[in-house]
Amino acid sequence: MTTATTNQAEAPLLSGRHGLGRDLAALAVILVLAVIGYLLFPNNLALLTRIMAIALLVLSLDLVTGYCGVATLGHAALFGSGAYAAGIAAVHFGITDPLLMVAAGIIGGALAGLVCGVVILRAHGLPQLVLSIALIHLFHEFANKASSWTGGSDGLAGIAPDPLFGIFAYDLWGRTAYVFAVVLLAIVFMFLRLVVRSPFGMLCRGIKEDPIRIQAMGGSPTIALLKMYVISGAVAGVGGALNAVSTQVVGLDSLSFTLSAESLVMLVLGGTGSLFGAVTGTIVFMLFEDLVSAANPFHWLTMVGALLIAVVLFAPKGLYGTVAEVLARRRGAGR
Amino acid sequence: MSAIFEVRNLKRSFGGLAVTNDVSLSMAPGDRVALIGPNGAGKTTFVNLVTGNLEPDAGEVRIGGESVTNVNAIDRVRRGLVRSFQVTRLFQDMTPAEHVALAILQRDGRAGRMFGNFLSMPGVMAEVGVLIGKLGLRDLAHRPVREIAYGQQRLLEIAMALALKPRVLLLDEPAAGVPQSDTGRIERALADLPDDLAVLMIEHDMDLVFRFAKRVIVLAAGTVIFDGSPADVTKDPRVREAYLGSYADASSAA
Amino acid sequence: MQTIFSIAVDALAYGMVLFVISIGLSVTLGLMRVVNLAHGAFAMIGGYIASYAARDLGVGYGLAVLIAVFGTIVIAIPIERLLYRRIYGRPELTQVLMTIGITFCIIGIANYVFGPTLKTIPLPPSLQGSADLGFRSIAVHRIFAIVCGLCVAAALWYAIERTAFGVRLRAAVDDAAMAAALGVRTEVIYAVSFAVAVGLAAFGGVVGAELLPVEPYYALRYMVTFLVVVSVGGAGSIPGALAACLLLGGIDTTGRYLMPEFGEFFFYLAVIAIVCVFPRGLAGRMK
Amino acid sequence: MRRIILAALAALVTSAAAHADAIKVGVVGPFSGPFALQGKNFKAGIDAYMALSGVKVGEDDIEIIYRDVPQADPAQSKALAQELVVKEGVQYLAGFYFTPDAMAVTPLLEQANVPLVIMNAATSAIVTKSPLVVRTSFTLWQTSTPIAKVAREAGVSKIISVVSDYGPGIDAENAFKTGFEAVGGQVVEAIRMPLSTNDFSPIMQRIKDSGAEGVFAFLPSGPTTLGFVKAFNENGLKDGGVKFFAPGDLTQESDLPALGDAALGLQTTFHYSVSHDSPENKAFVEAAAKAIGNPTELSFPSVGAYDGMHVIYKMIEATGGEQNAQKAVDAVKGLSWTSPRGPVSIDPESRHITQNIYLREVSKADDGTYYNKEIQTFEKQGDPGLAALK
Repeated sequence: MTTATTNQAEAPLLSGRHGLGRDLAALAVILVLAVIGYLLFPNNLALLTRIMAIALLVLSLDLVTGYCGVATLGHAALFGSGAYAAGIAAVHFGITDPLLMVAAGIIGGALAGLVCGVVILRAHGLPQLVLSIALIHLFHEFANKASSWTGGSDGLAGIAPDPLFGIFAYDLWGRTAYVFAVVLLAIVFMFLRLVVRSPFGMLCRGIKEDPIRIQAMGGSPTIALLKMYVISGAVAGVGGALNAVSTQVVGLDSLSFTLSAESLVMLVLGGTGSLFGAVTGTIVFMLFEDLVSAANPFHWLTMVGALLIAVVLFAPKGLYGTVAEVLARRRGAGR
Repeated sequence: MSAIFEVRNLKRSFGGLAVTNDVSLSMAPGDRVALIGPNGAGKTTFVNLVTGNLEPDAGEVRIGGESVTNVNAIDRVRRGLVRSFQVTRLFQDMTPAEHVALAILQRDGRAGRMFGNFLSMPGVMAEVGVLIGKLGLRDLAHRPVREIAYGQQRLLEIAMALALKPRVLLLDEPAAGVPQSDTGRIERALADLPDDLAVLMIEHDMDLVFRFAKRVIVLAAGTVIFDGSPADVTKDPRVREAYLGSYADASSAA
Repeated sequence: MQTIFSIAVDALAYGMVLFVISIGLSVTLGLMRVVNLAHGAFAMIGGYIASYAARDLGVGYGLAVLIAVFGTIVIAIPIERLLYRRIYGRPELTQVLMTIGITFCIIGIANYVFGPTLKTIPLPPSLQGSADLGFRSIAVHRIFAIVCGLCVAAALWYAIERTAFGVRLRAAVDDAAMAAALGVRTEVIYAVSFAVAVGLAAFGGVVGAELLPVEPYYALRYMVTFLVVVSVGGAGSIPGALAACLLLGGIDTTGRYLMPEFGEFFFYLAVIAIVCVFPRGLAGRMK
Repeated sequence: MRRIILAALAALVTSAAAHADAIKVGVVGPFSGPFALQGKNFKAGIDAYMALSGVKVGEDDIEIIYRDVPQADPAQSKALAQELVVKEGVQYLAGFYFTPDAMAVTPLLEQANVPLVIMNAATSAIVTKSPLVVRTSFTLWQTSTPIAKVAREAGVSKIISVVSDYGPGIDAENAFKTGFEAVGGQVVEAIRMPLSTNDFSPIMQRIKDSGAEGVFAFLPSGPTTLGFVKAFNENGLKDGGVKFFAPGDLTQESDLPALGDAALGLQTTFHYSVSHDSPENKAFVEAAAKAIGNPTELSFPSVGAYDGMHVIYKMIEATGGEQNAQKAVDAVKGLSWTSPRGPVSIDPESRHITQNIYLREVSKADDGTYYNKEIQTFEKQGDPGLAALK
């Protein structure tokens, strides 16, 4: 036994699993979902587009919360900064090309991510949560104060994005916006799959579990987390910019505590620490909200509350997390 | 031969109690030193002072002739001072291959890379294969850590430490908590450590100490009371007193 | 000079009201380690019950307060048994999800039962009107709130630090297994502490209703304020919470006096500064 | 997979079929959340109008579809408006409590060929964003300008302005300042306080220290007004003879029971009081009270919604039920009628409502309830805010 092992020792270690096939499968899942969405709700593309913008925010939150263990109730700061960056670029600087607006959103979000990261990473646990709450309120107040740039509480209106590639205009039916959103989401999703599986992603998962151990390996948790915060900001910025492009208005709500808390709820609902969990949580929460609020606009909040309680009781790892676990266990039992 | 690792007059007290009191030691490449002492002798504090997790009140730590007293814990690791933990600190959902690969990339300053999966980095995986193979963990390379036995987790700790290519290795009770049947593998792994590496092992198990160490340092009440060959340690009256006599006697003797 | 005194009085009054309302959260958060975002919801239930008792049943203020506290506890008992018991010791995020869900449900039900309008709790004549302090006047009910705050602080501090129950509670929190081995019935301890926390919430909701009026969205509107105040003080520490309330109340009041338009900035910048300097709260019990 | 396609097809067919009969009106407003009361008032106003004027215009049935935006959220508002137009096939959009929500929808109107009838959102600029917008509510400029005259006539020459720090608050401040300075008064200080302010004692201290003879205040209707008015009384300002002036948001009828005696004697200017004495209003209040269930919850958004429905009915009459937004809007330009609030008309140029503004005083009725008693009328007020925009 021992001799066999030593003999093998020099042979290269084969990798246990391959990523590419799974990546393509994931891409296919997203695109199929997008097509199904288009077919099922052809007249409701604005809602679907909005879901995808929020999904980007929730994905971005998953990066810091699910993969790095940072507790935050202020993540909309990154999303809103992206939205305002894109909106201000369009309204005040005449940058109305949708792709350039997204670029502006990425820069705005990343900068906000840097600022938030520097502050939030100074504490852990509950105090960290409080720092994030303080930050989102500061961002919100700042945007309210800078009303000559942001339109204040009236919202930043008058964003008129050019047709995409000069051909596809953003119309009433929202088809262009929908396709634009699907493509952005798919690109970001694939990018994030690469990131979370990369050495850096692994490092972050290590930090989440035991930052001291990472230090003992000569790694700096703070720098890695800060880097993740900037990436997270860029992703949220894409979502914000998408929102600005598709709705052509940016409101203070995009920098609100409410949106931050909702995005956290969606993430935990779907399951932290997995990209599909983040997307699942967003889709389920927002479709559910749309459904019950259309069915009973006056008392839907109770039903949303009941959904959250039910998830904690019956799907403790989130919807996607729990399903994935059950499937894995079944596969394990079958083996 | 010049010292690769030196500690000079290290002091640290907590609220008036000197937990590390004027400790000095020096090691050359290839040294195999065991640090022993009764409970409460200040071994853990000493390790934390050396690794930079705790700041000393006075004294100096040097690696390769350079003072690292004002260098933080992370940079001390990068300068070749690596430790293992008394209780394993591993990432439960990751595989041994991932652990070791992460350590290798960390050493090369590539752990921040955002693209590529190291399972598809041939250079890294070859090294992982060698390290893991040496420690007999090949079959487990792709199983999550929480599924593998504690003894093997201890081996993985050693593999990770080696992956960082240290110049000085601090082993904090490398066999603690391992069932008797598995200690043999750990001992063999310790025996196979690179020849030019300076190893300081903190250990309780005297059998292991005698088989491994060429030199023994005894710490009691924060002070070095013996520094010499394993053969002499049991004969030293002060060591006998520290272990067999009461704690109070030992400290008054020091 | 007179202005400074005047602001100091306002700051004290505001800080003490904050303290009375949020101290119950300090018990759940610091001692039971549950991020109970539904704290405001229980305070709101207390307010509604007191309002109903005083306005519709016509009972006196003191009795209304008692009915509110015990009524809220009675409502909270099944919630604790069915829901909270499932999240003790679970990850923070799970607790956040559960307690937000509970908050949503309570808001929805309150909206349905009591309607969306403001509800007031009529004060007895002795608490109405203003008292003259010489250099200014202050509402009598604010003085009442200050006194209530001090009494609650003293009573809680005594209960936690000096009684057998307090010892058991702290043991149960620090090491549940060890406490159980020593014969402490942690389940009972938790249920009792939860009842105390909820009772305090209801009491605070009633006493603070003059400042934070009762309406269905009370539970969400002030959730953040409660959480921030308690965390800054150091969850689980009574003196810490008291210090935080007075400090933040002072900063808030001064900020709003000097530069009302930047009031929010002052408050939250102060919060960030305090958390960075005292990462475990002003007097934290957290490890 | 086949089932999914079938389901998709079914969805397509049903959504297409849904177009046929009735003329649909999509109403967006806060039907849940902290502002649910105002949304409820929208519904009450609409229900009252349909109860009094019938559910049919000519041959066409009218169907109302409600969509909920609990808090100002332009993105959601736009998505819902888009859904209403594209999926539900509404011919009219109405409602909108918050300005940003209305602003977000204006770019859609032309392409959708749908008029927008605003039942509340009160920032002057909205009507300039699209020629298809008609407003039947009020603007802060409209309600805050007359109170400046009232204050001056009450003998106040130095006043301090205290408003919530957001769009409508700033509008109110500017409107009052312009009006007050025009009649020779002086605004000695203008304070903007964050919306989330709970404790108003420091603000009261500021008012005291400013040495002003009166205070002009604006806060959004809801819980904070209670704290503000109480703080005003308890800090000795009322007894100290400081006069209080505000637009009617502060004393909306649904807040009066909670304000109680604290509000007695407060003077506010507004476009509508539930107590307005006219046969039209009596009929309206009766119908709206029935619709809302609890009469004490009735407040000003209901009348905006009621008149909004009137405008929409007139539009439908003029177009004969055919979808033509421009024609519909043109048809109501200059339209005048007697609303529950008094005589009103739609200004042909701005498409904003011209109406009487009333000075009211909070009084106690014989049965112990509180109401806004109208004591002075400023007739046919337009929107001075539009002039200020230019």
